[in-house]
Amino acid sequence: MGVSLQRTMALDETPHIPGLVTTSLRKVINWSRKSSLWYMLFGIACCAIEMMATGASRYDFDRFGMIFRASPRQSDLMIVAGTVNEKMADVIQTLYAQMAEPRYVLAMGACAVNGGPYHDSYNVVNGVDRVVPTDIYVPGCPPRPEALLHAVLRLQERIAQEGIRRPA
Amino acid sequence: MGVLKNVVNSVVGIAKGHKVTLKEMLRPTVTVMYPQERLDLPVGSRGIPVLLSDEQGNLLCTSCGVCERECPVQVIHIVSHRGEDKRKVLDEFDIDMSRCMFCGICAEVCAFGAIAMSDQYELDDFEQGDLIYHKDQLAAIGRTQRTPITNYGIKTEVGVLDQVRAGRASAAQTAAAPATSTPSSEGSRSE
Amino acid sequence: MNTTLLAFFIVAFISLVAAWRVITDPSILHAGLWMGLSFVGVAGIFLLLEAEFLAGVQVLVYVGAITTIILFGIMLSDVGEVRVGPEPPGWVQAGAAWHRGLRHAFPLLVAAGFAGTMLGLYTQSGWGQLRERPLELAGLSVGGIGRELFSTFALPFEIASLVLLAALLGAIVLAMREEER
Amino acid sequence: MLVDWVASLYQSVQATFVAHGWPLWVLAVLTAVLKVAGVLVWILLNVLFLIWLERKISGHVQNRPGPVYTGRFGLLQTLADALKVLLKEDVIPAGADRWVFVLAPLVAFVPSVMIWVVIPFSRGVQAQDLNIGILYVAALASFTVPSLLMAGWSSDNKWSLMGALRSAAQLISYEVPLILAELGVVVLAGSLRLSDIIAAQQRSVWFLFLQPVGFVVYFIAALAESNRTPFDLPEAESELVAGFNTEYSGFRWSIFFLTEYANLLGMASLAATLFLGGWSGPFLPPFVWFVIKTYFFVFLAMWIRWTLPRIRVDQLMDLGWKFLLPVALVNLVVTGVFVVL
Repeated sequence: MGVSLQRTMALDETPHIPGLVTTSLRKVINWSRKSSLWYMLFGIACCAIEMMATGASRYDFDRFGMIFRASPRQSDLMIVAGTVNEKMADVIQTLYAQMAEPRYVLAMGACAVNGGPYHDSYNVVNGVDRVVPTDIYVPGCPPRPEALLHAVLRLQERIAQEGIRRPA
Repeated sequence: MGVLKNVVNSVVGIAKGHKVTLKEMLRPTVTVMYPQERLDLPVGSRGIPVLLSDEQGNLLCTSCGVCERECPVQVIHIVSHRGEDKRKVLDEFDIDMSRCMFCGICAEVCAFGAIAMSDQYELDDFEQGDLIYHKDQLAAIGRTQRTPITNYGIKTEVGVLDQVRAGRASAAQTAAAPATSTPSSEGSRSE
Repeated sequence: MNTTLLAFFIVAFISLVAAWRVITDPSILHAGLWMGLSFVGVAGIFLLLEAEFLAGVQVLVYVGAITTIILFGIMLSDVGEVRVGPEPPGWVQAGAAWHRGLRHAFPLLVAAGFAGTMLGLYTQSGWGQLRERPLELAGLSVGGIGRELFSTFALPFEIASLVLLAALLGAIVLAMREEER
Repeated sequence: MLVDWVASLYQSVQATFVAHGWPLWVLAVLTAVLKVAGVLVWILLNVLFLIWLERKISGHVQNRPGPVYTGRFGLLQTLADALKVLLKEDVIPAGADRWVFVLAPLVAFVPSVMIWVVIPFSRGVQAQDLNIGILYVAALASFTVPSLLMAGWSSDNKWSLMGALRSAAQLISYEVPLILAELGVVVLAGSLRLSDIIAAQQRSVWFLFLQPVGFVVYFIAALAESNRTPFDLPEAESELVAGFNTEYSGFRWSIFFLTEYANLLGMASLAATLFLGGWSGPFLPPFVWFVIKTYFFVFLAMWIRWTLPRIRVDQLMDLGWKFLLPVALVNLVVTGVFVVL
């Protein structure tokens, strides 16, 4: 496709799974949780287009074991991609409540982080963290697919350090 | 015979579709394996706006405040004071990246070429407060400039954002432990 | 008591209880499901009588088709809970309390039933050598049933198929869109 | 041969039991437990592999690699998924019909395991060579509909209910051509028993060549029976969220998922048995042939899944009743005439 690529990281620095035999139960569980973060098939505004681009062939969420699930009951990660307005806030709360623990929320794009360009608007919630607890913020308008992937990777690192039961 | 024609047509169509998918299956993938490799973005693509410095390492910014006024989402915050030679001295230059929409107007209006859009975009963080980038951090990214300003954009060193972020983390640690008074983080090394 | 007799009592008990629940369960959908269980029990009895073909057909037709159609109909209609008859007598209510206890044991029972069935099927198998099967009873083998259907019972069989055909035509007539008025 | 070794081992253990005067029914129960465990392990391992394969194939059809980072080639991906799903919160909706909700996945899963009782893995490796083999499989497959109806109804969710109704209509419609297509094979072999069918194919040729029409009908109907794209209307994401399993989470949902792939595997191995001569084949050991043929159908199903779009409900019904059913009937009649002549 005529794309020049930069090498940034040696291949042996890829996120490896630790040896299954030697790791403790906690590590195994966290490994399973971080390697299968299923995200909800759910996008609100323009950032969702970029989220789809991340899921599609060029960047491929599935490499990290991330597939979309349409039902909140089966998804682990809610990528709030887009402007959260007052009407949508209720829906997001409902969806969050419907997700099964452990669940994570990723605020994607300036609007979802804190209102973004619509900061002063009468019907925009200034940040999805006013509605649901948010784990990681990805600024950008919209963020590049790589930025979203980077955020997911950092979220995975954080999941890997969690206890078996997630602190409430 | 209409039915038979229908059947034949659909069978041919389905077979064609399968030929295409089988061909695609055997083709190499187009995926950018992101953490290991990344697209080389063209100069002028919009990442985080950064502050540029001259050869001596002094910031080019004259604290005129045009960017602060022109920013459509008002995320730039400048504090300055008059120095001894009546020139303005830049005290604070914060950009709240959480709301920045990467329009590039700040770089465009800057008369001194002191702001440029870098190619750093991995801005995610766990706290909203960490998304505010201060003068030192922006300058640190700007110092890794690799290309001259083209189309209000520059290229910077890959991974510098992670270093800045790590510097912030270590700075927070040193702030939490007052016994160690030697600030050696990336952010405080500049200026 | 030998194993077959024990199995018969268990299967018969299950299908009888299920049949009883069909008429007593206040939820009509539950009644439909109980009916399915009852059919499965009957299939089990057929199995015990070494009429495997009948058992298979029983499950295929009664569980796979009839129960499904009934459930389908229930779901399409707007029926809530149905109370059959007047206030049930005291012993039924006592039975209901007992039944609530049974409800917790039921998953266990189902699991045990499944395990038992699997074990039963696998006890008689000899992986490694095919067992020499005894001659099938003439009347109950697949071929035997086919022969009987097309000789002795040809007339009833055809009449039954005629009834089914009539039902099919009736369904088509009922469901046909009135294109010309 | 492994089979002979197992048989001799069994005989020696039996001899030990007889020599020590231990009760023989203990041995029978023990071996049965081992066999059940063996079949379960076989299904689980295959399902783990199948899900990985599905994701890899879907990835490569779309020019992307699919899972890469979990284990070599992402092979541990399904394991991670399974572990995570098992540890997820188990939600039962407040309005759900609890009892039916809990029972539905079991009613779906148990028959998909029981199918393996009659599947011949290799020469003589078959748990129970029932004389009604095909009918047994068909009867067990008919349990799917009530289970999906139970799941859809008990979830107290409109999407679930509509998914369940759709699946009921679809499964009933396609069961008829499926069984008619199987009957063509039965007529040729003259037996419902799977080992007889394989033997008949060893005597002549694979029934794929004698029953090409029947095979096509069987394959299409089997795809519809196992709810796979292009027939995945019961769980169409774009319309019904996740259909009948919208409200299922964690362990119970994983059982539904497991059932779907177990059914796919069962369908493929039955197709291999009926149309490709089962385990029989030259040079390679029979078991290897069985696996190769099964996975050929699995690959075919996956290839179709990632090529064709989902069809509409009315198209689904048209295809089932107006095309597959007449074709299967004509095929059966023609086959019957040929056999009689």
